[in-house]
Amino acid sequence: MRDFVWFIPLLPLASSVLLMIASSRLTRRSVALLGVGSVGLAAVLTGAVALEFLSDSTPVEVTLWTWMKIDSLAPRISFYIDGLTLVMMCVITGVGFLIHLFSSEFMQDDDSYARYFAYLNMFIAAMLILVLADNLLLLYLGWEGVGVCSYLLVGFWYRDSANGRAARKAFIVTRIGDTAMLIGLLLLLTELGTLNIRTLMQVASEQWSIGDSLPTIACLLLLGGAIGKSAQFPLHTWLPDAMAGPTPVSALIHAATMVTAGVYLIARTHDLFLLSPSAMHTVAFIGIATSLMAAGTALVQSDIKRILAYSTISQIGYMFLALGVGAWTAGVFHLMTHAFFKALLFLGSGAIIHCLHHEHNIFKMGGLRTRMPITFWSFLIGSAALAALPMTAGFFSKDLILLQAYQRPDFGPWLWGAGLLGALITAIYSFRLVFIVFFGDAKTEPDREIGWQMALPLTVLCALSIIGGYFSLPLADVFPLVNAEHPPHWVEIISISVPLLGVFLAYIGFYGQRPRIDSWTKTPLVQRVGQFLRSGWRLDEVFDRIAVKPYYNLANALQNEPIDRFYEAIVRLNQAIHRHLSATQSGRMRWYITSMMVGLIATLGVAMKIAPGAI
Amino acid sequence: MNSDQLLVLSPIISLSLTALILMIQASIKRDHRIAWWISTLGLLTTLLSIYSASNFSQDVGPLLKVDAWGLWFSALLIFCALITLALSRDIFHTQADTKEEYYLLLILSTLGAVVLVQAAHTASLLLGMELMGIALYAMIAFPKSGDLPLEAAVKYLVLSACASAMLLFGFALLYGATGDLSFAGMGAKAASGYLNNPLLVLAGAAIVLAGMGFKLSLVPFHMWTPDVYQGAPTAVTTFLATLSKGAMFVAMVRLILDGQLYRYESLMNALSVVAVASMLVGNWLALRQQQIKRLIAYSSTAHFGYLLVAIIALPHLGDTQQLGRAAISFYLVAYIVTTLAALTVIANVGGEEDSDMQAFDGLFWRHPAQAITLAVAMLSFAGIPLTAGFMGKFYLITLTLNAQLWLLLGTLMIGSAIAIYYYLRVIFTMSAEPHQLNKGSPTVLGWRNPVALLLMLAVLAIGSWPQPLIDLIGRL
Amino acid sequence: MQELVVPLNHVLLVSTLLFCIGMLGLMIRRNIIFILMSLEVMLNASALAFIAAGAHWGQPDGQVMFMLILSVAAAEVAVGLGLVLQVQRRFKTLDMDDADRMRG
Amino acid sequence: MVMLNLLLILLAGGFLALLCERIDKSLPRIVALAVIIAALIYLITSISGLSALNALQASTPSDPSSWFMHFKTPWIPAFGIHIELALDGISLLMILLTLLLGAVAVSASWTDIQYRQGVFEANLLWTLAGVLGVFMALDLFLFFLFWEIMLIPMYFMIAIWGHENRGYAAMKFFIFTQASGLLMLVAILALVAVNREVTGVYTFSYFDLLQTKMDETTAYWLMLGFFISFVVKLPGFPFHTWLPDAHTQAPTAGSVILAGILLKTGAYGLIRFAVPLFPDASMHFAPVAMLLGIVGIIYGAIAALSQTDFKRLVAYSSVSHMGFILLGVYAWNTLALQGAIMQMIAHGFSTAALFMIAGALQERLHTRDMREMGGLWQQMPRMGAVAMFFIIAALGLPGLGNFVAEFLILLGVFQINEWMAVAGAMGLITGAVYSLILMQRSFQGQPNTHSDKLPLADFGPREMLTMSLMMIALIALGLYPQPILDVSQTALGGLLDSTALGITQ
Repeated sequence: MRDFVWFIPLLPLASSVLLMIASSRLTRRSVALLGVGSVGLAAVLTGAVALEFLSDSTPVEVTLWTWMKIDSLAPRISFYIDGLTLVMMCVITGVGFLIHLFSSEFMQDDDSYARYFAYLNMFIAAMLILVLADNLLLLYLGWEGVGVCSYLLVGFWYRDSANGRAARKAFIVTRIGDTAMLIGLLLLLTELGTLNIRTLMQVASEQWSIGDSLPTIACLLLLGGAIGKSAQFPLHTWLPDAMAGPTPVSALIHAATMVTAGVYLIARTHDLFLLSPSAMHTVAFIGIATSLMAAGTALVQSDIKRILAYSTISQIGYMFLALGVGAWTAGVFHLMTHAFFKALLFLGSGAIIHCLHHEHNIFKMGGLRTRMPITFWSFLIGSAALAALPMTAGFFSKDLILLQAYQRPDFGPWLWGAGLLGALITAIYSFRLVFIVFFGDAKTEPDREIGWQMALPLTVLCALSIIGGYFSLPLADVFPLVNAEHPPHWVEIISISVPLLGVFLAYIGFYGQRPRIDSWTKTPLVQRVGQFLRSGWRLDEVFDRIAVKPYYNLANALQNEPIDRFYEAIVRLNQAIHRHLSATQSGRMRWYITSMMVGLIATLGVAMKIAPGAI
Repeated sequence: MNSDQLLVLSPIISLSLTALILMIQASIKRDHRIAWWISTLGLLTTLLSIYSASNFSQDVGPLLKVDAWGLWFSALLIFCALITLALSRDIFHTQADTKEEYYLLLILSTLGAVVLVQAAHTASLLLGMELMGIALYAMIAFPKSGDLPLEAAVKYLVLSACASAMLLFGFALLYGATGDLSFAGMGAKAASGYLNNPLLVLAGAAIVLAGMGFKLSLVPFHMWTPDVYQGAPTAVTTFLATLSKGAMFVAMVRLILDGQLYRYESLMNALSVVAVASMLVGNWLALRQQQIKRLIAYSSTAHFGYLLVAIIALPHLGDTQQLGRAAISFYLVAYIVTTLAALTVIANVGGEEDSDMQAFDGLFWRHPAQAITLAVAMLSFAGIPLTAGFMGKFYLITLTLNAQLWLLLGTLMIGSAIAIYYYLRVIFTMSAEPHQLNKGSPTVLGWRNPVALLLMLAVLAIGSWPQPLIDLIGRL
Repeated sequence: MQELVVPLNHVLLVSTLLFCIGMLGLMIRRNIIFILMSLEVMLNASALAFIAAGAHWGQPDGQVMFMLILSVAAAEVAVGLGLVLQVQRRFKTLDMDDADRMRG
Repeated sequence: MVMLNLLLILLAGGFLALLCERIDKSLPRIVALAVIIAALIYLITSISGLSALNALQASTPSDPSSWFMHFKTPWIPAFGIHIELALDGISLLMILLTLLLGAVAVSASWTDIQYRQGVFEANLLWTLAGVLGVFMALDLFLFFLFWEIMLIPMYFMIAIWGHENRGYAAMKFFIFTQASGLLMLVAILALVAVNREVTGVYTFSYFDLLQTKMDETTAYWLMLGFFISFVVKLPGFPFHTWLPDAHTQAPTAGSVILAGILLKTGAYGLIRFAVPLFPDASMHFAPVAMLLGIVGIIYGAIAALSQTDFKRLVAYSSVSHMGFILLGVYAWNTLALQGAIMQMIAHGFSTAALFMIAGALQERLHTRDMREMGGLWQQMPRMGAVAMFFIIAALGLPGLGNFVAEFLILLGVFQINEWMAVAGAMGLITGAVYSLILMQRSFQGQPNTHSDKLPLADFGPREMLTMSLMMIALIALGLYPQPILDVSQTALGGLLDSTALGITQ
């Protein structure tokens, strides 16, 4: 079975191609069947592979063909399955299938139904290739592939330029990271002579020792790719804008799968990162800093999807923190649980948006608890998991991260403390959302309740968001063991209680004492801070000023080809000479004779000036 | 005078006889068709006589030096005269007055040119040059209609006479310094340390070259060229541009080689200055010229500038001396054939007076054969491969490289680069979609179409299969 | 050889002067008749130089050249005067500065 | 003989197309297509029997007998000029590309050219013949001849069937390439002269001139002569300014040929002549050349961004992509050279397709100004999807040919100089910026009030067939480039060896 693992990415890919070619000839029903079915089948196959893997957990490698072979460079189109890959595949196909199903209803009224599923299927295929790749070049193929699909899907409603802008931003910002990663690949290939991940890790640990500068550079370059794709500081600014895409897309790409590719990359190359403590620290600090910053921003947003987007950035920050402190398993674990509950939240918000005539502003919602009960419950469960309330999936994973961070020597407690602060804010903003949207007075009437294609995924994800924490991941063979020394009890108690405190604060602020808080937020200082946070710490503005504007100015300066000025000058010079010389051709004979005379004298002068040395 | 000498003089004799017959014919029956046929037959006979003379080459007295080189160029010049004849026939057909004198003038002028290319002596040079020139004045002024021919003729007469005076004065100085009037004698005596007044030699030679520079329209003696080219009937322009200039250039080469003028470095420097100026100014002047005949005139200035480079390179060549002479010959042939082709089409399309570029608008669509001929000619002028001009340029660059004349090489390249623009402009004009304004297809008269095609084929043949010509020139 | 009373250089100087006068005439006169006369002066300047040189070298060649130049000059002037008639008839003037229809 | 026949087929085909216009106005394009396909079939049947090719036998640059094909017959003995044609791996690939894109160009001219289609197709075929000649001629005289001659029909294609500013563009194109060609002519003749001083015979044969010994300064100057000429054609910064004009003004088929094939002759010249003839000088010069390549990559990409003309933008993208080739060639190792060759092929397809799309837009909207486009996907979904594919290919999506090329180039360069590779990699970012803007302004974004109302025909079967061929080609190149790599490797190995000898001396 596992030898045919290439069939799994092929299914959605083939379906995607089919959808593109035959888009005009397929009915909506068959499009949905094809689009959803292919991913469903892929999910089933993945499940089969996973079951097989449980009984026999030796990693498998399937080589299809050699991509290109020049001298020693011989990357292959080859897949490799181990525990980590399998976890990722399950998440991708599983959550992917649910979201496809959800989409089939969500996108019902859209003209470009087939195009949507074509893109979405292609995304699944690319993402599967990314995680299945046994060498970094193939991984990069998937990596860029998902980037393109993300671009296509963010800009899916292409006739609105704002969507296009968001899509471009998403692609280009991640491309900056990707380029760093590609340079990293070049470095690794040049230094170590291979891109096969396992060989690479082996050679790296043989050839380099801990603390060398080369592994640090390589790690930082790979990290560049990771922070771009995973929307970490400072390349995170694309993600909130990427919410311009259809909501299921945000759920699939910008919450559950693609944005966690960076986490996967670092986890996949953890041996390399282990060679460079400073790179690890960087990962951890970027993670925690992003986490706090995004959480703070999420607190003041009013667009439901942007809140979730910032929360995604923040949660991935946690994963980075985990990776940075060497808690690989915890990081991947959180990746999975996050995929469940964040997909849930996004789909929930999608349901709301779907039913509220594309309303995004949470302050125009309210009281939806009774009108959309399924959505309410799923949103509640999702938020609980996001806030890491005890017994939810998010609790287990986040707790694991915080505890392992705490155990980190030197600044471990600091990281833990910061993580806790983040957790507190997370709890506040997630329940702020719940309270504002589902409680209070209704401001907009939903025109319908969701159908089964939307309800089913929500339900399943609800279940996963709760029980996901009890899964045990087959990662023992993949990652080195971390010392599982138990931290002091008070640490754990605080870790558990902080989110609860957050929920309480949210309750006071956004439900119980809403008016008082409202008046408080009207003060200028808070306004200004709020403004600052809302704008995402003004980072967009900064980038605009230091990069985008100058680049555009430069482009405008080059629009009319400044180099041509030089050639034009030559042309003008020649023309001027021509004009002046033409003026000498006056048609007057006397003038002609004068010219001859001058010529005669000049010739005589040159001829007689130099003594005849030749004789 | 032995029989061999008579044989080698047969071309000159044949031409003179033709002139005589023409005069007699005029007195019997004035009919220009007959005159035309007599001239044509006379020229063909001359060609034959050149062929028969080509096996003998020797000096005839001190005046003429009949060698293979001279004979070859005589043949070429007579070919030019034949083309001119072909073009003239149709031009003067249409005019009411009888025009037989024209053919007489043409034959006389050709005779002058043939003498000129074989001249080895000041006197023969003077006679050849003046015979050629004076007949030309009349030919230029021949059309009765329009003011331009007259203006051109007067200008050409005065300026040319002035140049002749310069030339003669220069020779007088040379004679004063050396005491010999034949080129070879002058060279030998000047070189053998016989002279005590080097400045006189230099001054004389410089003035002579300046006078010749006028005839070749080298800068700064070039100013008459566009006016005369434009004002003269196109057939006469053709004659002037090819036959007159070609003959004078051959004479100049003879003078410089036989008179050993190349030994004087400063003289060569002066020539270099003239060459550089000609290459640049000629091309610059042509750059945006709207009258196509003026354009050809300016381009001829540039081309003779290129040719001058070959002469200047001669003393620097060392063991590749032969290459130098071959280059000159080849380039001259290429230039003459190309010019003939271009002017034939211009005569065809532009008619006699109107040589404005507008007349060529969309010629490709109106008359493809003519347009392609002109395009090929332009490409040949520009030195694009597969045309005669390219092989000429090929020779020239090889030569300049061998002589290591970097300044001249650089100028040559700059000049060629500028030239591409205006040659291409002609082609572009022809490729435009024809305006409604434009009057159908040009009135292509009898002979000219095949003549144009023939010349185009010649240009292409020389460019794509140059080996026969190279062999021929190598044997000279 | 040095039978010449006046040194060659002096004669040459004179003929140069003549030549220059002719040339100057060409440059400053506008009437075509005067232009032709100036031309004649120039041609004669060179003829004089030939004669002097011939005398200097004791050769007849100089004088032969003189004869040739004379005939050439005559021919030139003959054609020239013919053209002058035409010019007068067509342009109604002999001022050559007016003959500038072609330029550029 | 095969090579000569190939040229003759195209030349004669041109005349045939010219003549059959009289019979029927729509006949020439069919004839042209048939001729190209015939040439393609002829070539393929002839090479399929070559044992050297089947065995992928490596060729030595200086030994013509080791090449796939070699043909030599005297032409101008006085100067040792021969009609010498030869075929090795690189030439073979380039010829195949030329013929394929030639067919694409005919397809592009199918309805685009209304005025005197016979003459147009003739010019097209003659251009192809000239380009084939460039790729096969191994006598430097003959090479130069083809190099110059191929420009003339191309010039006519721009000057006659071009757009509003065609005169200027055609002139600029011709003067740039001719003026730089003069430099090459001088360099060739000087090389021959130097060789003659040593050996005493005139020869223009590549195989003889390859071993010419000369002092460093001479070599340097001569190398520059070749270099400038090739870089103008490539075009590399700062000689690229003819390209945006020529591409923009040329008719669609002209742009396809120009971008797809003609630019490659410059790259081919660098690989075949500029470096191998003067290995030492080239190696000294390499940093400068690579720097020019990098500047070209970045400059082209930035300038592309601000263009409002669809074709102009694509033209600048070509400048950027050709920068990669320059960078790769002067890295002069297997990887970078393989990348450069790959880039020639991949860029050929991707850009040709983009120009065809531009042409299709112009045919329908009568403008190339992107300010008058927008949201066209809705009206023409097939065209939009195709455009998206090629734009994504152009920005270097892995799995498509362009990525393989750029990756190999960057990898090769990285082994020579890390910083150059890093700078070159910036082109991937800048490339993404302009590519996406192109898509945004034309097929996506706010619909233009004017164009939105027009009834626009989507791509028809002919266009889709052409496009799918190129898409399949790009995907094949991207996922399984090995056959191409193998074929070019047969030539590259020997080339690298021969120049390596030069360096150690």
